[in-house]
Amino acid sequence: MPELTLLEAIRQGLDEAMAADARVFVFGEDVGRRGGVFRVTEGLLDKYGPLRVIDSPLAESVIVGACIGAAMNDARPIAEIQFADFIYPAFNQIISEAARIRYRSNDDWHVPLVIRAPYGGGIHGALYHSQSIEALFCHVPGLKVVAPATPYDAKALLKASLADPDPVLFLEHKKCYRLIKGQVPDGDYQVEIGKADIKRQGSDLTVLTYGLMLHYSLEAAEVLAGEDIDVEVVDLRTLRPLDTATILASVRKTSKLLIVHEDNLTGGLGGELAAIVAQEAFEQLDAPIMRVCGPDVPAMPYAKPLEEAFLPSPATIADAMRVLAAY
Amino acid sequence: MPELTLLEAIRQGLDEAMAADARVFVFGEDVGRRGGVFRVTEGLLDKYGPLRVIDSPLAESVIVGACIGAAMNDARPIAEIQFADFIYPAFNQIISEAARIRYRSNDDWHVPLVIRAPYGGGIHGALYHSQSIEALFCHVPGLKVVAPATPYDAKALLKASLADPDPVLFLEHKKCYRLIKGQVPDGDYQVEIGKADIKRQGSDLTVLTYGLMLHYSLEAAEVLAGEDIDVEVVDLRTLRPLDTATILASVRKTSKLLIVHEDNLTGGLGGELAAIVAQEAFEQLDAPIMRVCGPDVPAMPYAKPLEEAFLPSPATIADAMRVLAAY
Amino acid sequence: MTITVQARVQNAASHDVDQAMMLEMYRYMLLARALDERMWLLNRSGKAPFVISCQGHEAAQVGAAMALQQGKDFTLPYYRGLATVLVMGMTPREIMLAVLARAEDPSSGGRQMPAHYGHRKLKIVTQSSVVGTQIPHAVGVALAERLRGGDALAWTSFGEGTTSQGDFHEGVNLAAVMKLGVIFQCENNDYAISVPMSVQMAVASVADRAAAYGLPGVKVDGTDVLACYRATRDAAERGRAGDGPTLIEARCLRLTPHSSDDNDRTYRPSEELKAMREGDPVARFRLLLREQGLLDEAAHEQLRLRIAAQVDDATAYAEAAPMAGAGTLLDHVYG
Amino acid sequence: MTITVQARVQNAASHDVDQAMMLEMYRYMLLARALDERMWLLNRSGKAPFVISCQGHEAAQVGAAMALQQGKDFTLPYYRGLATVLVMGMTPREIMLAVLARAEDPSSGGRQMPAHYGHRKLKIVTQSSVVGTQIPHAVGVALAERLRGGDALAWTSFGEGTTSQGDFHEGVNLAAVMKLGVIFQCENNDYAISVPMSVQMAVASVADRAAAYGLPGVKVDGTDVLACYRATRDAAERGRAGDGPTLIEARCLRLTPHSSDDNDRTYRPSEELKAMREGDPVARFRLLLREQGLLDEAAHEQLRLRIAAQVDDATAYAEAAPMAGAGTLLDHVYG
Ligand SMILES: Cc1ncc(C[n+]2csc(CCOP(=O)(O)OP(=O)(O)O)c2C)c(N)n1
Ligand SMILES: Cc1ncc(C[n+]2csc(CCOP(=O)(O)OP(=O)(O)O)c2C)c(N)n1
Ligand SMILES: [Mg+2]
Ligand SMILES: [Mg+2]
Repeated sequence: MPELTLLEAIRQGLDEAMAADARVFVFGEDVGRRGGVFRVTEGLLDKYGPLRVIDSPLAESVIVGACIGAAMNDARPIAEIQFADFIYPAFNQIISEAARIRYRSNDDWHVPLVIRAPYGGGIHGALYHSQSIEALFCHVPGLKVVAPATPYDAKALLKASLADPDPVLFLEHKKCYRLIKGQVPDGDYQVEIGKADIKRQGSDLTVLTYGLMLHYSLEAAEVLAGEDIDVEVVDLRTLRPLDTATILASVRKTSKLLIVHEDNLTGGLGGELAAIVAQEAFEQLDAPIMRVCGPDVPAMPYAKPLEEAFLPSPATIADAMRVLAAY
Repeated sequence: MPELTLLEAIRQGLDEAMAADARVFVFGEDVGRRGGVFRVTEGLLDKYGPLRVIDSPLAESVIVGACIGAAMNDARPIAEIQFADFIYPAFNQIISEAARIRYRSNDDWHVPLVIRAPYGGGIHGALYHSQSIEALFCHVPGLKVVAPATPYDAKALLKASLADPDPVLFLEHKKCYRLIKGQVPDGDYQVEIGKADIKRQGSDLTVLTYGLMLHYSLEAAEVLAGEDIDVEVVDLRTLRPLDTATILASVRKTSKLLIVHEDNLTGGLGGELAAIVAQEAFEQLDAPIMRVCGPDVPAMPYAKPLEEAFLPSPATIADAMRVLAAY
Repeated sequence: MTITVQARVQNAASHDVDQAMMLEMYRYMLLARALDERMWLLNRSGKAPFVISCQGHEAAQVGAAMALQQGKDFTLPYYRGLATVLVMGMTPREIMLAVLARAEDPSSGGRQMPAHYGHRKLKIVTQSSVVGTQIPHAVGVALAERLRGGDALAWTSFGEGTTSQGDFHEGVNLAAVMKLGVIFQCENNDYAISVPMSVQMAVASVADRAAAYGLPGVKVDGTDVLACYRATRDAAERGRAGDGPTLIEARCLRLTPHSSDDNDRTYRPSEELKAMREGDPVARFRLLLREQGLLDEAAHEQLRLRIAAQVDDATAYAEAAPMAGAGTLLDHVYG
Repeated sequence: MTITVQARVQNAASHDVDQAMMLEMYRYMLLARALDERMWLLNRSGKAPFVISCQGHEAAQVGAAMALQQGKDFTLPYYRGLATVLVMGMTPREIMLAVLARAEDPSSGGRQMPAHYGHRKLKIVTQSSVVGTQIPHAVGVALAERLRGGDALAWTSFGEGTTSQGDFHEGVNLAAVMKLGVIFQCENNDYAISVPMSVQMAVASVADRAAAYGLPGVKVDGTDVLACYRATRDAAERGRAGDGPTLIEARCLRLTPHSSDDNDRTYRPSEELKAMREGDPVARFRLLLREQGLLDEAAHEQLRLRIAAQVDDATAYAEAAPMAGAGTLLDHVYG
């Protein structure tokens, strides 16, 4: 199996999907000649031509809105939002339209649409090229939200998203793009939407996380292993719908829960995770539920010391693990 | 003290605020001649003239965007979004701009802006005139979110919102507009942003709620009183920033927590409330944290049986109270 | 480029619209009017909590829809589109099922407010209440059509107030840039609820805006069904030939308050309301048909009775149909 | 109404721009260019992770800003607005503090990427990276000005790609409807990152779009500083007199890649890049000044040295200034 970066795995997934289904097309800013500002769609224009790899005007609402229309006319659009931070002009189309069309039409019309959006920080992107946007979308019935952290998961979940009959927001962590490498099989293989993955088995406490923070949490767990603390690290992979079965089984086993995400603390996905566990696994909980999250400031600032202060690190995660383990 | 409806209390607040400060103006669809589709701004055009009560074009992004600019040029704008369901086209201006301007300018520029939005269901409004939108905004640092449930609180919190140096989303429950009446003093009096209010003292369990669900929860609590179960009902009033002191004190006292909101369950404000309590008051909790919320469907449908099935009722809330009390 | 379509047909025997088609147009207009009036009765009697009308827009809609291919072209009408969807194939029963929020309502199973039309088999695309969102959808429908090499058109309608929305701009612009087969029909009735057109734009005509996007802008008298038909037919030819989109502005009349929740006497001078009645597109077309000897009093009375029976049947059918049931609340959030 | 402003001044002694002002314009253009070039050096040497240029836009910006009243009028420039903010009063030191993300950076205290200018005392309004959002803000600034009875203007700039955004449409439209004192300057450099203007619109000129909104649209050669000055001066007169907004399209050149993260050789033919250099607005104005005997070689060298010293000073000052400190991360979310 070849080793690919997260970015290459996504590109390979796009390529295979476009080769397999002529209804799949890519629509977004700079996705054509430029191959995307991160080069994810590099090579696709040459291979699939300008009818299927389309540079859009600089207008996110119509990028998503037109893709919704195309999906209703039996195409399989992939909308690219250049940076997740710029998805808000399309918020109305995503929330009011894509996510509600199946329900409001009583199952008559469907929107099989994938929206790709590079998110997250740690790349000197400052307040508007670093944001985590997932919580705002995980609240929305009718929408699925996927955030793979490894090349293997990314390629398979991209395919699963494209095969899904409903709109999927596909989040790609920018810092993972080139940092994270891993084995990726050629061709098709399965990772289901809605299934978490235990990336590290452990018995002393459970960490629920995703994206870049998965890798930081695994690093921290390694450190804790040296201190005889055995941490289970669950990679959520899909943020909506949540895999509550896997989540609850893990917490029931370890009795302690740490939630780690880069997104702002208040109102983040950690809240929902805590609520599920505090309702469903209350009897098995042996300690307060802890969260290590981005602080409640708009996003991470540009200056390096500020950016670093924003991001949870393996060290801050390890500290929280220690507190919880000692409880 | 005269008795006013929630709607009248808000109108009185607007009137007094406009009389007191010539910088205050109202901007939105149909707010002028028509006095708003709910008649909240009725009479203001005649009193304050077309420079201060302005019918906007049908364009939410520029309604909010222009008000942001006006606020930065020392006016005190009140933007009206005709129905909260239509706030999403303005999401980008609210999230990317209003909420981030103080932080991104390092305290140089400020946005003292109030955005009024009628929200909530139970009025045959169907999928797009019934939505609860608060969770999507409570996640946003830099924004305040207020949702008064009584005429008394509404008028005072409107004034407090106008006096606030930062953007405030002011949510008005449509079903409460004319249903809920109460005593409202003339002139100024104080209710602070960020302070919850215990609307009913009790010792057996705590309910955290707001908006229409406050009234339903109080009704349910009355029923439970007849069963010798003593319920404390906390009206959050401000949804961001949360009054964690009051919340935690109440839960520490009763040891049991029920969260009630009309907004969809998953990713709703209830998650954050549960997470705070599961972290900070874990030792005092005697039962799982329960939530009674709107189900995870886009919003409430039009057909009466469906609308009723969506909305939590005093009866369903009472049932949950009984389960929790018996735990 | 702004084109003004001849507002008045002088000659019913003009070769492009034959007599049968003219009568068919009138039938649809009268049916839409009769259904619409019945809805208001149901509203007043407490059976329909919400009604929103197409009264005054019938000519614009019937003219346009008759120029499309039923079952092939996509329509994305807005909430005033009753006459549009009738021409595209929805039945009076289907309309009344939505008015009364019945389970069988094909648009939404009683989930949406009435007048939020949708019908996949008829290629009537589901709509929300959020104005303007359908405009980008129409563009996307046409984009997918190009991808597969088909020549179905996407036709969408909206009010003049809605042209203030960013989605109007972004959608029309994209269609023009990509030269897609879309017809944008703005039904300009001078008001957005209470707000007059002068607050929406500082120009005299929506069609004039087309020049800013590089597509033809067509002004048409929206109370003249034949003029509307011709404008759309020409736009459809352009679209199907790959010559790109067209923006049509049909000047209509809003003969009712905005909706059953509105009271337009608070913002509309009563003389205006009275004067408007004179322009009623249904009465106007009836006069033309009579003048041209196509529909005498007796024939008209027969048609009226036939339609009344249809409306009665539709109402009775819908009233007898079961409400959408509470047990279906959670269905179809995901597929 | 589209107005094309005379692209070329024939006579330096033309009564409306005196020699001192011309020299001042040139000084600002040269200063902007020198600062901009220094930023790229800092980027290449690893000291500035991100740079985005105003090279090729200097004439459009200096011409426009010289026609505004510093300290009174509001400017809402976009990220290419280096020359704008210099004229409005920002100092080279303040610029460099942002480039190096220092605590003292007046725009954001090192929180934003460089080139996100803001300075309340100078009425330079804070900007985000989300393109087009400043356009509604400018309209709102002017709305508040009307409310208080003042006559300060709101001037805002953006690229041609940004005109595809809904916020452009909604903002320009509102300003036209309310006849507010706003100047919209579109700096059209033919590209939005890699995407050519033909993908953004099916018309030849952004200024032509003004007709769709009912405000004057002015086309001006954005490499001719005097023409830009005149266009803005006229627009400012209209705005201050209460005659409403103006849309100015200045055709500029993007002499650099989009930003330091871009590589434009992948999408721009090298001949285009070469040809473009010929139109360099700074060189062009220098030639004019020399032709007209306003700036000989010796004077030019003196000016160049003075500016180089300023740039050196600014760089040294910023390098010595403390970084924004981690302890300030949580400051100022709320007031
Ligand atoms: C985004 C949005 N904002 C506000 C509304 C509330 N609203 C419903 S219809 C309407 C007026 C529409 O006017 P116009 O587009 O002219 O259509 P008309 O009803 O006159 O045919 C408004 C403001 C809405 N439905 N959607
Ligand atoms: C809403 C939004 N979408 C995408 C981007 C990413 N982006 C930054 S600049 C740019 C191109 C802007 O082009 P134009 O408006 O022509 O200005 P120019 O850079 O050419 O001066 C893009 C796509 C953004 N900043 N904001
Ligand atoms: Mg209208
Ligand atoms: Mg450009």
